[in-house]
Amino acid sequence: MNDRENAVSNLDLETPEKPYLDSNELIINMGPQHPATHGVLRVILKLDGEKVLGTECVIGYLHRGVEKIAENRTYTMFNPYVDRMDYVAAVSNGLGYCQAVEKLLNVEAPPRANYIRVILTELNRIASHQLWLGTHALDIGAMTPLFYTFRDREEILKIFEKYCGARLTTHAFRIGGCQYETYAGFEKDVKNFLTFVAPKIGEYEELLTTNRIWLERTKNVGVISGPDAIALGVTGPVLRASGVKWDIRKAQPYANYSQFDFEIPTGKNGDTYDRYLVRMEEMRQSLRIIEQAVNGIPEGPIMAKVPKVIKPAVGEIYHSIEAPKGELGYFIVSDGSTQPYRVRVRPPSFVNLQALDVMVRGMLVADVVAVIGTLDIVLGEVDR
Amino acid sequence: MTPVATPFFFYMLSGLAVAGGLLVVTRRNAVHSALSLIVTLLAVAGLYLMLYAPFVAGVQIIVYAGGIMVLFLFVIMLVSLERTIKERQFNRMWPVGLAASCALLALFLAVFEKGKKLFEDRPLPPLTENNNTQQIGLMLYGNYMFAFEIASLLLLVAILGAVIMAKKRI
Amino acid sequence: MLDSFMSYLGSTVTPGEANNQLWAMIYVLIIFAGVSVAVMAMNWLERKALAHFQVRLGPMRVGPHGLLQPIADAVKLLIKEDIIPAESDKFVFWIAPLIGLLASFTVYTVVPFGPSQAVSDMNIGILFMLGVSSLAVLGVVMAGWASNSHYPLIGALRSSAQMVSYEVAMGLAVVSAILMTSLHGAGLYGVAKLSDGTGTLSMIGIVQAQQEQQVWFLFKFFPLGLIAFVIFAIAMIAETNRAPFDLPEAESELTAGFHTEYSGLRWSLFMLAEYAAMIAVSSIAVTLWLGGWVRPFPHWLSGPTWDFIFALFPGLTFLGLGAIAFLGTVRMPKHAYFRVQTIGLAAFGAVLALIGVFLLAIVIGAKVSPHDILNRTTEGLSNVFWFVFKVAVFMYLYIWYRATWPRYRFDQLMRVGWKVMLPISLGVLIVTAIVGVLLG
Amino acid sequence: MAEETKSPVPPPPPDGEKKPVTESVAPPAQAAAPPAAQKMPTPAAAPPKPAAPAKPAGPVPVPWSSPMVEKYRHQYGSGLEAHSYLGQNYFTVDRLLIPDFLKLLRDDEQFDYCVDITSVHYPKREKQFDVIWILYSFARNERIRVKTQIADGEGVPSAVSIWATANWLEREVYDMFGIKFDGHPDLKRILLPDGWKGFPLRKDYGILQQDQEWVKINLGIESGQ
Repeated sequence: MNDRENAVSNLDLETPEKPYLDSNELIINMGPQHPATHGVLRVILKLDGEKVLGTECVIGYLHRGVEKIAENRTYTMFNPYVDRMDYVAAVSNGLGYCQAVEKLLNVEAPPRANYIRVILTELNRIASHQLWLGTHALDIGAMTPLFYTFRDREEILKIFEKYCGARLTTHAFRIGGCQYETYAGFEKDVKNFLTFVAPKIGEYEELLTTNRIWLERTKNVGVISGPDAIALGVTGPVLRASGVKWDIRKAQPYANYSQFDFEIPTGKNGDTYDRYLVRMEEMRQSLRIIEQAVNGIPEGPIMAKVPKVIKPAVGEIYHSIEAPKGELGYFIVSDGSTQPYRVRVRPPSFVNLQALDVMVRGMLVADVVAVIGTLDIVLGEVDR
Repeated sequence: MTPVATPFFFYMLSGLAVAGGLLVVTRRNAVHSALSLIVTLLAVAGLYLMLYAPFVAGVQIIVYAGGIMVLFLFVIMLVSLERTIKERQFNRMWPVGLAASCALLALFLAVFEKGKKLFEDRPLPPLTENNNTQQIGLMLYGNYMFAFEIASLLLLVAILGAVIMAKKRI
Repeated sequence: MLDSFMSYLGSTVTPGEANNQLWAMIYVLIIFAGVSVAVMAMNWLERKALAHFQVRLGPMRVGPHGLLQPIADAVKLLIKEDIIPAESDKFVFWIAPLIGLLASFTVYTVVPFGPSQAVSDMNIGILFMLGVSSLAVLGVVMAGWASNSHYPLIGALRSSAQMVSYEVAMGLAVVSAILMTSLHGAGLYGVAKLSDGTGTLSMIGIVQAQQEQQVWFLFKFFPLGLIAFVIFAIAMIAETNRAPFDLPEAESELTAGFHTEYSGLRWSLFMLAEYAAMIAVSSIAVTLWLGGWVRPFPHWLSGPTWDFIFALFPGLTFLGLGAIAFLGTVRMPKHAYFRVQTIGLAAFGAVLALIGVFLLAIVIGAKVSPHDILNRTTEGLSNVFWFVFKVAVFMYLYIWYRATWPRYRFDQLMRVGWKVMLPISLGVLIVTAIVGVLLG
Repeated sequence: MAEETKSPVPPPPPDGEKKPVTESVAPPAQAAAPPAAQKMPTPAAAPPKPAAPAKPAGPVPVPWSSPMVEKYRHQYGSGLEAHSYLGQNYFTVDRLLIPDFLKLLRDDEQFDYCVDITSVHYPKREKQFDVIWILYSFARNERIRVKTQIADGEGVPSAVSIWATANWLEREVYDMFGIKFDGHPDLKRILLPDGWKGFPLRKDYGILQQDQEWVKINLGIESGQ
């Protein structure tokens, strides 16, 4: 336990590891303006040459006080705000929030709404992973996949736009179900997308999976073992790549995920390459889920009976979903009024980012970039 | 190819070499010293060229100016500049150094005086132009084979020593 | 003046050897201008080709298909504010880009575009090229240090270590090619009796040796020449800090590496130096392994007819480029907004076609009525064309690599340099020598 | 590391860690704690509206019983309550039990994943803060919450030595609520700048005050709103 605690404790600038030859230690500020920190993350690196002796993350540059805002809005009014946290997976955020409030109200979204939710959320997962892949590859120096992934992500955004009018911060769901019925041709669009994107994923893999340089840059880089990952609270693909077969969609199914047949991909080594493979496979599994959902989508209402003014009973609830980045949880305390008494967001990026220090110690500067990329953080969610 | 303005180039290059050398010892900033040393080395390479020794000139540029000086700079850049600027530039040993260099100068002058008649009437016959490199090769691997191999062995020992010093354990 | 101008015409050696300063000067100017234009063209080509690799269009606004983009860039860089960081070492900061530029342009004095199409033919030509291009690293190191900032410093440290290490493997690969110059004898495995001191370090001599032996050194002692060439081709990418070895300027780690603090004109000097160095090392590769200016199959497809057909290539290439431009003109949208661009592209195509027609006229003229000047011009054109063509292939490969590969990590780069390339190149050198002795 | 050892019943297997004496907030809190914990069946209902709302009463917490609960109730007695609300189970424990109980949950009950640590502020209550640990067990596929109540200024033992992930989560709670976690390796603000005044997620924190102060100093006007 002790060494683990040591690993996450902060930079000890006083007692440097004494090298044999006296060489200077360099303190470098990576960020907040840096091409590879995916936003306004600032990482203070303590270097011995290029070797990382320790890191400290300075976050909060994008803090907007989402949790405080929630306390001053009604349940309905707060819904669009959650889109702005993990803005590349806005649909997932919305799903988590809506379901948490539904749970608090003790209502259940109708089946058709659940199908629509699953389709859109899984599309969003693919979009998020595509964006991750492009930027991650760019960080490692392969600039071409970025353009391929953005080209294909565009098709998903087009479906979102047709469905609800927004491409990025969609605000697609409402408490109790969905606001919008699917547009005419929705199913055809989704099916077209499925046939369109499946070979494209192969295309990305062709560029990277067996590329020698890619292998060298990602294998055994940023290794985190399963127990360490659990202790650090890491979730999502990062946890699964460390060999822990855990996905909330399977472990504690929400919406109607229990009806679909899909696999949870896992890795063995917990290195950057395994995380890459896990995410690539997750995209394929998402396609499977979407295919089943779009073929089995039932007719029926899309809104449950929810009062016009949402006033949950006094109580508190925790609900979490498997967002593209990991476990996204909402802890909501109601005092019986129209405004939540307290909303706590359990952001996957924030918790995963904490593992950065453990993962990069003893590695090189170039690996820090690779590991930040592989953690797939979104600063909007880290800072909220 | 007949040489053009030989004295002018000779004095220019020598002057550059000497000026560079002086700058090396007088600059406070180690990087500036190193840059001056590069000027000196390049000037010496020019002198070699004037002596019809293009191979030596080329090697001088590759090895000294291109390789060794980069390593020098490499090391110097890692040294904290603020500290070196505060340090005293010359320590108390400078009279000894002065005496030594005066003695060296005297030695050079003595040799020059003694051997004047050796060089007097016999300007070096210009090497036949295109096989300077080949001649050096034949010399190194023929007449001076043993010395050459000894030198390479010495360098090998130096490499091993450096590796052992730099590595905590092998 | 006029005498010395005229006297060189008809000479079959380089102006340096003919001791003709006026023509040497003219050649220097031509090469300087040519390389600068080539760098600009390369800039445009890289952006366009890279864009097409990445399913996008690249520059399309400035001029038809962005043809004027390099000029617009140059103007922008020239009029940008010149920033020198306050805490930097002003003098070193100022002189660093100049050193890099000087080093990468000086090497062109010995690049042999043809048997007489070079400024000078030094007897240590290849050594001179390697030596001077190794000075370029000084510019990088000085720039990184003088900026007095962490990222440039790390970039400079990386690049100095990288360039010095890869120079070793590069040098050994070059030596094995030089060794082949002394093994007279035709064909892949042909070695005549070994004799003392018949090899050469002269760039022109190396190409002539390949001509004599009737084989590119790429294929000599197959696969030894090929291995040495591959070693060199990898090392030269590392030497010029290009992807996948572009660690000194790895933008995702070090923002821009050693030139992070540079802007405007000074920055553009670094870019100019980088591209010039790329062309220079490609020229070395072409000279040493790909037969320099020698046209393909000079012995298999020999005879005056084949000579004439291959001599048509330069003109036909320009005609082809012109045709592509005309095709682009036809496919331009028919809208008033694009009128200027359409006319511009058509004019550009016309210029290219005119050049092509002119070149063809010379060649055909030489064929119809042989005349000394015309013959020599034809030959010179052909030499320069094939040399530039081979270099251009390398330039395209540079772009292709950049679009395809991720970046190496620093320790991996060093490992590849010292543990893979160095032993292999050393082995190739020794085996080449043994084979030469055994066959000779 | 601040392991609390003054629990009513001595904690089971001490794993050889040293017993620090960082019990700084001790005597009064200890005296006040048990009664507070006892009248806690509906903790969340305590704050602004103690009485049930007029509309049809929603679901209410029901007692939660399971072998695990029985075991700990037996062990800790009145210091521990277990409830279930809408199918979600939670313990309400006395502050003094905190590090030991969490450690037990991890070691004996395999709650090896600390999902979240957060807090809720009830300014009108005597013990103003609820501190909540959300725990998950991979082996049991079970999610529980552990709640405790503390007064303003009172500290909570840090859980960093139990779950490494608690580090940033506790820093965030400190940042937002000003709750001190004793034994935390580096307790400082995480999201807000170091010089920030006040703790924004407390209910008595005026959202405008920071803004007004800033405009006063920098723009010389009363309010930017």
